[in-house]
Amino acid sequence: MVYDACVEVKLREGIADPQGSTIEKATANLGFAGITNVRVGKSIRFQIEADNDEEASKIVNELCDRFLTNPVIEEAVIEIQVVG
Amino acid sequence: MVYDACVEVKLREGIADPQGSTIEKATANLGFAGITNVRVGKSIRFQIEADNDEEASKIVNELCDRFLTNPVIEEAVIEIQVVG
Amino acid sequence: MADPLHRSLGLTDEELSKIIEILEREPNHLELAMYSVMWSEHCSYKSSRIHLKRLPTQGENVLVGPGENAGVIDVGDGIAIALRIESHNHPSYIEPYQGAATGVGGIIRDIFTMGARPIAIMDPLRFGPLEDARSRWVAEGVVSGISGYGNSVGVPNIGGEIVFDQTYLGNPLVNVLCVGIMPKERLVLGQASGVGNLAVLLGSTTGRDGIGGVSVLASAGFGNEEEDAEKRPSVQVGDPFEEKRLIEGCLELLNEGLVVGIQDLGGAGLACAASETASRGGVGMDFNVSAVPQRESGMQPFEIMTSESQERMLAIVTPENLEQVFSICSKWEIRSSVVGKVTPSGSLRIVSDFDGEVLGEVPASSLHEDAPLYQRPIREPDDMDDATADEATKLPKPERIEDDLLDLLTSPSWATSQYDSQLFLNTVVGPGSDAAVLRLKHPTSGVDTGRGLALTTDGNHRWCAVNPRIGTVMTVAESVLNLACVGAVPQALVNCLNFGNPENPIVMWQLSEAVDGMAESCNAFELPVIGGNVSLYNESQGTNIDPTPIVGVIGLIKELVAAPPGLSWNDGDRIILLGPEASGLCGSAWAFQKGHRRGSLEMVDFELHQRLCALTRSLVTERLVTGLHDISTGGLGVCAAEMAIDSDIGCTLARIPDHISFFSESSSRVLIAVNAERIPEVEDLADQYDVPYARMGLAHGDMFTVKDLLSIPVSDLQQKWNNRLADALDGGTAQE
Amino acid sequence: MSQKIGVVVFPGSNCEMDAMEAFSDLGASPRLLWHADRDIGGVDAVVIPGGFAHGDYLRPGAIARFSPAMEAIIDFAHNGGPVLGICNGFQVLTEAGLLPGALQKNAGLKFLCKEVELRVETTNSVLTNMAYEGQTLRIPINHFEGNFTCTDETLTKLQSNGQIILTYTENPNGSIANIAAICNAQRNVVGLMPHPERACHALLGSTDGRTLLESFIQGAHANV
Ligand SMILES: Nc1ncnc2c1ncn2[C@@H]1O[C@H](COP(=O)(O)OP(=O)(O)O)[C@@H](O)[C@H]1O
Ligand SMILES: [Mg+2]
Repeated sequence: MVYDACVEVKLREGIADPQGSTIEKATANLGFAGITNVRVGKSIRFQIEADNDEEASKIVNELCDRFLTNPVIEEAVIEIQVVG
Repeated sequence: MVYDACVEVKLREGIADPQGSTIEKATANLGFAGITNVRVGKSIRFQIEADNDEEASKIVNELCDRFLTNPVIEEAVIEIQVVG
Repeated sequence: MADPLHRSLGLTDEELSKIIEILEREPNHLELAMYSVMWSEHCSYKSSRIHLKRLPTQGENVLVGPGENAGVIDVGDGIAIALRIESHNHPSYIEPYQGAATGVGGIIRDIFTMGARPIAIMDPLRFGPLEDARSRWVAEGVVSGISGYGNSVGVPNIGGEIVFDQTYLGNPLVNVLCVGIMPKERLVLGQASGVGNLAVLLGSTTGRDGIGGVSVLASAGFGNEEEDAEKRPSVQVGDPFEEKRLIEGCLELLNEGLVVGIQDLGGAGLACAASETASRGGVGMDFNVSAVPQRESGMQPFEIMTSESQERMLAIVTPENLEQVFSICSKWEIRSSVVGKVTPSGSLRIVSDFDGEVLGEVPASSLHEDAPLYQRPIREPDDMDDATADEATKLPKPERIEDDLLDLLTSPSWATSQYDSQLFLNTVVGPGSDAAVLRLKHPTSGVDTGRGLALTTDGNHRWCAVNPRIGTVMTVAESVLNLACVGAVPQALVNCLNFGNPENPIVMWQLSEAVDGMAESCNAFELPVIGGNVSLYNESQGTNIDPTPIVGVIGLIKELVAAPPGLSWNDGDRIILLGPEASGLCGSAWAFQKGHRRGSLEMVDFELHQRLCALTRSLVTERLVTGLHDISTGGLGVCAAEMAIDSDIGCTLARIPDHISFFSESSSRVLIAVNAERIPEVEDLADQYDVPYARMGLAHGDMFTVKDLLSIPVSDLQQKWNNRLADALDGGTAQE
Repeated sequence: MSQKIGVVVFPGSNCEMDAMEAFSDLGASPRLLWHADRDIGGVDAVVIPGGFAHGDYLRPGAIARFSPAMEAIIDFAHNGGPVLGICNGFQVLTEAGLLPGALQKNAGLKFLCKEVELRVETTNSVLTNMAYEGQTLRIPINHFEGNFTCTDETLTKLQSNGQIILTYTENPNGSIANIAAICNAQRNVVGLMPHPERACHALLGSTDGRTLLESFIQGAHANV
C-alpha cells in the first residue's frame, strides 16, 4: 500500500532558533505588528510503500530517528495517511 | 486575541526540488526502500495578535505573499487557531 | 482572435517565411518551437551581430575568440585561461534568488565546457534605488542567490560591482563573469564529429522549467503585472550540488580523453546543444526525445527540446568509450543517457526512438547560421546638441559638500562578506580593491608559477548615458587602470552589453556607439575581445535602462612576490595625484545625484593613459608607493575618502579649489600615497614616463580635511561607508 | 617519515585540494580518501575538509556521515586516531556523533567569509599542542552554519573537561560560549569552523593557521 507521509522537523524546545528570530525581527521592521515566538522548521513530504499502517509508521519513525532529524537539537512530528 | 499560526511553505508543483531528490536518493542508499516524491518545504510557526479571526487570517496571508514566500515558485498552506 | 502559433512563440511573419523557405514546407509545432528559441534575440544576437563584428578579436595570446562557450588565452607555462561573462537580468527580477543562482550556474558551465576548471567568479550587479522596497528585495535575493550557489558549488567570488540607481528600478542587471584554468592540451570545443558517435546527456532530469525562457524572458521587456505573472513559470531552480558533481565528472572525462566534444545546456536547452554541436562539427544528429530522463510526466517533444532545466551537459562520445564514460559518471553520481547519434546527413532529426518515428527534421546549421540578422534602424537622439551643451559645472555648488560626499560612500562588503572569496588558496587580493589578484598555479601540478592573474569588472551607466561612445572608452580605460593599480598588464577583455529595447532606434544608436567606443579603446590598448554577451530588452514600462556595457578584463602580473599595496596609506605619507587636472562633471555620480544626466565627456587621451598605466605598474612592482587608488566613481573626493576609510587615518589635502575638482570623474588619474623619503624616486619616474603629477597633501590624524572645502572625522565617513547597505537590507526585505 | 594524512572527499567537498596543499607545504604526506571506500589505507591521521558534502542538503553532514569511509573513520577515532574536521568537516563529525553538539545557521542568517580572531583555550588537543594558551590567531571563517549549539548539560561538560579549544574573541555567528573549536573527551577528535589551511601562506594574508596544522601533524606523529 502507498502512504503519504508528512514529517515536520522542529527544533527542540529550549534550542535557540536563529532563523526564527531573524524572521521575527524582519516582520516587525516590515510593519507586521504583534508577531512573536517565530520558530522555523522543515516540512518533508513523501510517499512510502508499506504492507500496512504499522509497518509504514515503523519505517517513517526509523527514518526520522536515523536521518531526517538531528536528535541533538531536533524532533519530528509525523503524519501518515494511506492513499491507496 | 492571540492566535497560533502555522505556515507550511512548499515549492509549487513542477518546480524542481534538488534537495528533495537528493534526500530521496539518500534514503534508498540507507536501505529505506520505496520512498518516492520527496519534497522539502519550511514550516514556520508563530503567534499573532489580532482583533478577530478575519484580521488574523488577513495578516498571515499578506505576510505569506509579501515576505514568507515568493509566489512565483512557492505556495503557502496556512493554519490559524485561536489560543486566547 | 488568438495569435497564430509562430507569433505567440515570438517569431515574426518574415521569420516564419524564412523557415518555410529553409524547410521547403510548413514547420510543425516542434520545429517551430526550436526555431523560436534558437532565433530569439538571446541566442541569435540578431540585432547586435552586425555591430559586434567591429570589435577587435585578434591577439597573439588568443587561443579561442568569440563564438565559443568562452574565450581562451594562453598565459604561458603551458596554462590556458578561459573567460566569459553573461547576464541573467530578467530571471533575477522575477525570482531574485534562483535567477541569480542559475546565472552563476550557467556561466560556470560555459567555462568547464572548454575543459577549464572554474577558479573564480565576479558579479557586477545593478539594482534600483535602495529607497525602493522591491529593489531592496531584489538586491537581497540576488546577493543571497549568488552566495548560496557560488559558495556551494565551490567557486570563489573575487569581485564585482554593486550599483543602485533609478534607471534599474524595474530592471536590475545581474551579470556574472567566470574564469577558469586548464593545461593547454585539455582545451576542447563544443563540437560533434565522427559519424556513429553518441551524444550523452549528463546531469539533471528535464522538467518543464524554463520552457522558452530565452524567447519569453531574455528577449522581451517587462510590461504589466499580469503579463509578468504569465512569464513566471519560466523561472528555474538551481542545484549547485549537481553542478559541482558535473564539474568534477566532466573534468575527469576530459582528463581521460573520453569525449570528442562537450557542450553545456543553457538558453534553448537541448535544441541548442544538439544543433550547435552538430553544426560546428559539420554533421547531423538523430536525437531521441524518449531517451531524455524526464522529471515530469507527459512532456511533449517540443517541451523536452526547449526546456531550460539546469545542470545538464551534452557529451559526444565514441561508442568504444561509452562504458568508461558511464563508470566515471556513476562514480560522481551523475545521471547519463545516450540521447543522440551523430549522422552524416547535416540534419537534426528529432525521433521518438532510435528506430522510431521522425518527429521533426531541420538542417542543424539553419538554427544558427540562418538566423535572421537585423540591421535595425539607428537614430541619434534629436536633442543631442542641447544635451551636449548642458554642462554640469553650471549646477549650483553644494551647500554642504560633506553631505554630498557622505551620500556617495557605500561599501560593498555587505555583499562580498557573503561570498567565499578564498577557496583554492589563490586569492591574494579579494573583493574591495581596484582589481582582484590570484596566484597563478599550474592547474595539474599545482606548482606556483610565481606570477599572478588580475581581474576587474567595470561599467558606468552614467558616463554612457551622457555619451555611450566616450563612456565606453572611459570604462575600458578604467579597467586597464584598475589592473595597473595591482601591477598587472591587461591581456584580454570580455563584455556584457546591457541595453534597452533594440526596436527603439535610439537604443540601437547607443549600442552601436558603445561598440565603436569599445573597439576604439581595445584597439588603442591592444586588447583583444575574446567573448561577450548581449542583453537587450532591458526596459520596464516603456523606459529603457541607461546603456550599460560591462567589461571584464584579465591581466597578468609578472612577479607576484607580495600583495600589491592596496588602498591604505600610512601616517605621514605624502599624497600625490598622478595624471592631468580634472575636467568637467558631466556623467559624474555627483551630477546624477543632483538629477543632471546630460552634457559632454572628454575623450580619453590613449597615449597619456598608457603612460600613466605603465608608470603605475612600475610604482607598484618597485614598491615605491604605500597605497594607491584610481579615480573613478565619485571622483578624487570619494577616492581619497575610501583611502582614508581603509587606512583609518585621515589626511589634509590642498589644491582642490571647488566641488568640480573634488567630484570630477575625468579619466587617467591615480591617487598615490608615498613615504616622504621615496618622493624623489617617484617624481623622477613620473617625469620619465611623462605623466603630470601634483603633491596634494599629507596622510595623518583622524580628520578628512580638504583646505578651504571641508573637514570631517574619518569615523563619520566610515560610519556611512560601512552601514549603508546593512541599514537598508538587514532588517528584512519584502515584495512591494 | 612524514605523516600520512588522509583527506576525505565526499561529492560536494571543495576544500580538499586546499588541505592537501597546506599539509604538503608543511612537510606532511597528504592523500585523498574517497568517501565510498571503506579502506582508509593505513593513514596516520584523517582530515575532513570544508565544502558542501552532498550539497549540505537536509542538514550539513547528514548524508555524508553514512559514507563507508566514515564507518572506517569512526573506528579509527575510537582507537585514538587523530581526526580533524574543518568547517563542513566539523559538521560531519557532530552528525556522526564523534563530537557533541550541533551547528546551526549563523545568527543573522548570512553566509560569512572573513578573517576572525581566535583565542587558544587549551593546548591539550591534537590541534593546539604547538600553540600556547591565550595565544590569538587570525584565521578566516567561511560558513553559513557555524553557530555551535548544545544543551546546557553538554556545555557544562565541555567546559569542565576543557574540551573547548578555540573561541572567537568577537563572536561572528552566535555560537554558544563563543565556541570556534572543540575536541572529544579523548582529545583526538577535533572540529573547528575556521579554515586554518587558508592562513598558511604570507601572500594569502596570514600564516597563523600553520600553528594549528603543525600541531595536527605532530598529533599524527604521536599516533604512529
Ligand atoms: N557585487 C560584488 N561582488 C563582489 N565584489 C564586489 C561587488 N561589488 C563590489 N565589489 C568589489 O568591491 C571593490 C570596489 O568596487 P568598485 O567601487 O566598483 O571598484 P572600482 O571602481 O575600482 O572598479 C572591487 O574590488 C569590487 O570587486
Ligand atoms: Mg578602481
